[in-house]
Amino acid sequence: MTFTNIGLHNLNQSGLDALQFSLMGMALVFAGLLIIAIYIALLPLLLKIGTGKPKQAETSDSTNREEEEEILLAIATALHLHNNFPDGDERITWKSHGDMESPWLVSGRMHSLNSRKLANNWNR
Amino acid sequence: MTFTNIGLHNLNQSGLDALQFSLMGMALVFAGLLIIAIYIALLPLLLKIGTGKPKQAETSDSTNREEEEEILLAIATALHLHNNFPDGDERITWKSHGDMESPWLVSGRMHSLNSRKLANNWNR
Amino acid sequence: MTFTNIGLHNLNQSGLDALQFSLMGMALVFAGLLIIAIYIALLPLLLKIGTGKPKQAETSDSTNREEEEEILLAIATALHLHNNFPDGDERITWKSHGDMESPWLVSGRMHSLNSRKLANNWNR
Amino acid sequence: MDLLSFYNNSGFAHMEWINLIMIAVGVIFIYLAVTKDYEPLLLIPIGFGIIVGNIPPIEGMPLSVYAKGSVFSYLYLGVMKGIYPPLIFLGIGAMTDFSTMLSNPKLILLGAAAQIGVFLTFLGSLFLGFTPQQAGAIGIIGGADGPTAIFLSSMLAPELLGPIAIAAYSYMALVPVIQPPIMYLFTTKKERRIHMKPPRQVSKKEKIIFPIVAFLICALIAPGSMTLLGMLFFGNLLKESMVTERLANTARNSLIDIVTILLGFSVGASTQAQTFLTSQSILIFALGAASFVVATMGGVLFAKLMNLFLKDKINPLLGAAGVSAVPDSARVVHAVGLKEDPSNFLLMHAMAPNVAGVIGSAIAAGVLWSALGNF
Amino acid sequence: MDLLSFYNNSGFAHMEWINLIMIAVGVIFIYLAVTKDYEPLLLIPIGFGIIVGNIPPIEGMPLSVYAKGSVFSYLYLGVMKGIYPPLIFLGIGAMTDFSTMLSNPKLILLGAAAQIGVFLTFLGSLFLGFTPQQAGAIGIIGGADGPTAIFLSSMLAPELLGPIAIAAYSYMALVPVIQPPIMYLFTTKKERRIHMKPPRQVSKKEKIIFPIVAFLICALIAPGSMTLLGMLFFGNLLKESMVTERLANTARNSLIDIVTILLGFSVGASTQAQTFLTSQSILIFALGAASFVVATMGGVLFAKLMNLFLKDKINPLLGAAGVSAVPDSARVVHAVGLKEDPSNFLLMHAMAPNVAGVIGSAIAAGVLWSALGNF
Amino acid sequence: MDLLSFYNNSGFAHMEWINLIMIAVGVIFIYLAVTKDYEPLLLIPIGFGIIVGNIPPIEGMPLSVYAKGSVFSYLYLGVMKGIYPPLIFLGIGAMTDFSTMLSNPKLILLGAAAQIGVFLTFLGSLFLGFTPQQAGAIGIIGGADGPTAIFLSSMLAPELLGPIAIAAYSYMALVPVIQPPIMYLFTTKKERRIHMKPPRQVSKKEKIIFPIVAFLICALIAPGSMTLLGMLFFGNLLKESMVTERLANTARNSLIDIVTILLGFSVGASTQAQTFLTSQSILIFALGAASFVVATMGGVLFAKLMNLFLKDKINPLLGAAGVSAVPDSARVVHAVGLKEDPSNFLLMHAMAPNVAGVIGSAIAAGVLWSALGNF
Ligand code: NA
Ligand code: NA
Ligand code: NA
Repeated sequence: MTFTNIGLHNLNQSGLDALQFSLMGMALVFAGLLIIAIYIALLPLLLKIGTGKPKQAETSDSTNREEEEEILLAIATALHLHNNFPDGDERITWKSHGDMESPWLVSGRMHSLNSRKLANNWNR
Repeated sequence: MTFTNIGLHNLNQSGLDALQFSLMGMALVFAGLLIIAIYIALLPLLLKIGTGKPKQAETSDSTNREEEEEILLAIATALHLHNNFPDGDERITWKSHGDMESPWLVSGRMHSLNSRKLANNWNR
Repeated sequence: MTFTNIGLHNLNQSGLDALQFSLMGMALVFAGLLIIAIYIALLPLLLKIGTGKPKQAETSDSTNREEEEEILLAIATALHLHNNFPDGDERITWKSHGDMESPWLVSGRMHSLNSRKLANNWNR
Repeated sequence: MDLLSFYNNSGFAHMEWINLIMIAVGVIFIYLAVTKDYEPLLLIPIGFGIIVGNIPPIEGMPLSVYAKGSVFSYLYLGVMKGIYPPLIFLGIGAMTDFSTMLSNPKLILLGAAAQIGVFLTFLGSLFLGFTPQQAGAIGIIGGADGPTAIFLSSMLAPELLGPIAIAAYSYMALVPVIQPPIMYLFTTKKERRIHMKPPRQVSKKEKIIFPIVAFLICALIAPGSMTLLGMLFFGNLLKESMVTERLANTARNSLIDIVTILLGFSVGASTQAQTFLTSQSILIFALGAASFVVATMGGVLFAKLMNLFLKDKINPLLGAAGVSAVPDSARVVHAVGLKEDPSNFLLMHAMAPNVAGVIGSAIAAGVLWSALGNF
Repeated sequence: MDLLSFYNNSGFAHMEWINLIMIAVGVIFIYLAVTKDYEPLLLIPIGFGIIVGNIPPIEGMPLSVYAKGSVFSYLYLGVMKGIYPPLIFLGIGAMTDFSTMLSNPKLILLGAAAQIGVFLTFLGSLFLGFTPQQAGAIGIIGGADGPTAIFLSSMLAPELLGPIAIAAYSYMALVPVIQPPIMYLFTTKKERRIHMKPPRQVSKKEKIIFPIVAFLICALIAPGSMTLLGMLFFGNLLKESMVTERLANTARNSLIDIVTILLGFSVGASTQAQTFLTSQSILIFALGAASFVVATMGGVLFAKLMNLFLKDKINPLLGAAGVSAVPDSARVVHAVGLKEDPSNFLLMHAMAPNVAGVIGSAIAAGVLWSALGNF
Repeated sequence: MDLLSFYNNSGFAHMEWINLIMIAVGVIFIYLAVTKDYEPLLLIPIGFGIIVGNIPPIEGMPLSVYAKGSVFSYLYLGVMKGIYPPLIFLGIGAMTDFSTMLSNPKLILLGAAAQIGVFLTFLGSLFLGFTPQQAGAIGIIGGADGPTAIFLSSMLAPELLGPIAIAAYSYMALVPVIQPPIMYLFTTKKERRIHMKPPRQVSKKEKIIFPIVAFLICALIAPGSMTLLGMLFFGNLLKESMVTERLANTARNSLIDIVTILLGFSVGASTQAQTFLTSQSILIFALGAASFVVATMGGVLFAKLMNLFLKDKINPLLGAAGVSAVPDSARVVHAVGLKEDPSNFLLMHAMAPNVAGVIGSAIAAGVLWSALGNF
């Protein structure tokens, strides 16, 4: 670069109208962030509409009972594991919850396995 | 793929008898896991034979005394380090036990250095 | 390698006088570590000279007051954040101090922002 | 440089409806992971990768995993060259406790039996007109082991890697849905209620020697399994030796996490609808489903076969855990067992065929690779 | 092999005074980081890298980042190929909380307005005779985002990567020095005292959906931003999904730390005085400074413009946070606000334009890349 | 595809007795690490790597480190290109505390004296007919520093990398066996009982400035040491600067662990008996042992030489720590000192020559590389 090439003519070289391009560029940046802003502003409304319908409390009772039963089973499992498997002997490992160092975590998994049947746990 | 090529003749192409190959493959899978299973079943017996002989209690006494002496030295070192080296000034670092943040770890190392002479610490 | 090529003549092959080179090599190793040793021996003296001059207690008073003011502001910020932003809602993240999980860390940053004006905090 | 050329350079201009379908698939993966907790460590990276991979790239710009010189193509190299799966196996090895397997070696055979799914699917794929290499790669979906499937596909049929990987992970995530019906179908209520004896204590010495000997056995029988099983047992030795705890810890945390992120994302990003949504892919999904079903059947029925000869009967539900899909199929076995008898705890016992199934499908992959590879 | 040849092979023989200047710059970087706490995670690796890069290497020996086959050249590959910046964005995504932005979307526009600095600097660089590619890369310094600047330079003008990276990081470190005067100049005391309403609570669901939708919007409008924003939003999804906590944790700790070390060091080591100290570099530093000033102005003035139409006025200081330089410019806004009114807490509010500025400059980079890249 | 062809494809067909010998060596490495706690972080990865590397691979299949396109060959790249050793030095730097060295600079010279082992072994190797490049690489075994040895071998004599690396690590693990006899031989009981003065407190400022200045000194004298020492002192600056604690932490944990796993395993896997068990390797092991002995002697005797001139006598045992093998030789010094006088605590003092020995052998490696490299 030799500084011999300073000038406004540089803004219009090799088929590029730099000024128009820059305006277009700013417009795109604004467009992207503006659409995001609008989306964010509208989302809570959309979610309210979306969750308005399925708010049927009907299944909750049977679900709760089923869930409770499973919790009891999970606790039983946990106690069983705790009593029959000496410490450090078994770690089921990997995926979802890292090492399972305590039987309570296993029970947590058992429980979540059951809760897969529950439809509206999206909000947890 | 045009689905025009469906048929049993595909199981015997370019010199590969797919059926025989699959049987052989299953056989190899079974062979590998069966040998592992047999090995596992036999290992406890082998180990019992192996450890049957060296169960001579004769060296234990001298070893214990030597070890005890070393423990005392290690404690002395630890106290010395603790008193003469202000906190955070020296970490010997890396290898085997990670950072040695407390002099007690150093003493642990000293001890294990000594215990290298002990022949039958495989079971610890 | 056929062991047919053992001999002192190997020490002087392809333009390399191995003996002279080795002496030179040892000299360089000593030179490097000797200069480091000398530097280390001299550094405390240099630092004493360097810090001798700027020990002017004049600015400390105004600085202290400014600093104290900032500490109060920082505490105020911290309390504000703590009260108005429910737990886990905002973590400013990354750079300098890792996750900012407690508002007290934010206040620490605010404070250090101010202390950038202090000239002689090299010794902290 | 006018509005039109900007539009032509935008994603809107080139978006096709098949890309939208794939984006929807990616969103569904994420939805399942978040709401149903199905294998989130795999489905979220893959799901977001699918979304990214289906944004139409600008012609000639180095953006997609297939574009020479793009960042994503460098991340994808670890998939194409088969580097990520062995590193994941290293971490899995450093996590896995082989104790139950060591305490009840009979159960290991269930992990062998389930590999029938691999070879039957291989035959089925051949029948449908796939090349032997492609058929081998499709068969391994029945191994129910993501890294093994990706590794073998990258070696035998890289052109099918996307569909095979997605099928393998999808079905692994759906194990709690696929397996129970088959388990009920092939077992009686009485069989499902069989209790297993508590396992014996396993000594440190056995645990340390195991990875070395097991590696030698497997690698000598099927040298092609050396890469995956070498890393698996290496990781396990790091864990069990007790003197390299810091290395085992890094292998099962930072290292496996980094590789999981990169693998999942780049596999997902390789599913551009234009190359992904083909009749082949649909066939692969169908074959994959069949393969999971056959593998589950194989394990359950083999357990019943063994019971004909054994005094201490095996609960045949444990056979279903032989497909691997660690540890989900073991959990399914446990859950089904609990349903039948709330005092029947099969989880720990199911881990034995479960990890044996991992070894079994790695051997199967080695056999397929050595016979079908183009060297 | 005599003393002379040893001297000729030593660094003393080839050391030039321009190397000494660069070493002094490296020492100053480290000094600023240690004593003033200016961006130490960047300045210390870069500073030490500058020192290493200005030891005169032995002719032909593979030592410097530019020498074929040297270790440093392999580390530098991640810079040249643009691999490190997206990985850093992954970690940043896994750290960033978009809550404030989600609770007050109006503030997002401030992050767009600040990108005026990018395009004006682009025009200025063209005017001064840089090629369009070089001008684009220089312009992005105004985005105040190190990884974005390095990524775009590596794609458009690798020959200027050193000066652009050093300029970007230097000015980011100097944000607490550069921005306040401009903020005072363009705001009245009354404006600086405007209090912001506390943000509303944002639901988990909104946080999980956000990265997916935001990615789709940005990538469709400017596919060139796909690489950086794909990783940013992927990292954020790992964080917000709640089911991949261990992956998010590794992404924002080990992974980003490793990449930060390698990126900073190798960028620093690429600043050999012989290629770095040119009139071009000086121009780039001047343009970079101008670009930060313009960006700050842009943000502040746009906030004042918005206030003409809004009932709930925005504190125009927040505009300055739109340049990004996360999170330093947000802190500067907070500090200036506190100076004026000790009960005015702007930090959390400033995070909204701050993270929006990151997205904004990634879009700008995508637009520049797609229009100016040599494909 | 019959039984015979399966047998021919198995490892049994190609296993030779020399492979069995190597596998036994690998098992012994693991046994020593587990039962005797000798350098387990090195011996376990190398030991398992040796086992894996001596499974006979299938002809033409990409399995071994030497097979083009195999996964292990990609992992081995970091060894061949010399990338792993500097990264390990980065982590070591972030672990090392130079305080004792800073508080008693006289002891640094012991770390220089021990490098006599490097140059005498170099001469010995030349005498025995090795090429100058090979002789340089063998000599550095005497530096008692694994990463330095691997780095220099990969640059000067990659064909000998396996034996040199194994020799270096074996003798480092055997330091508690090799050094004590020599230490007893060359010191009197009275000398071994010399107590050292407690070191002075070192200021933060000294610790921060040290890595920068020490790097400049070493790199200017021997630019060839720039790669290793640049990383070592960079890591140390990350640690001592106090403002980059998270980077230092990652460097000395995840990063060094990952690299240690990959380096150890792939070095081990490169020891295929067919190329490893040669008369050259046996010579290298003999030369390596000699080199450790000479280095220990050098350090001890130089300490006695210094005592002729010093008022405050140095305990000559400290000279043995100059060989580096950090931190084992320092521990050996401590243990021998304690044996003689239970109130003589030499550990911290021995760290000074110990870390100086690391710097010393890196300088020696730089000198050898710059003079003998084929550029
Ligand atoms: Na399996
Ligand atoms: Na920005
Ligand atoms: Na050394």
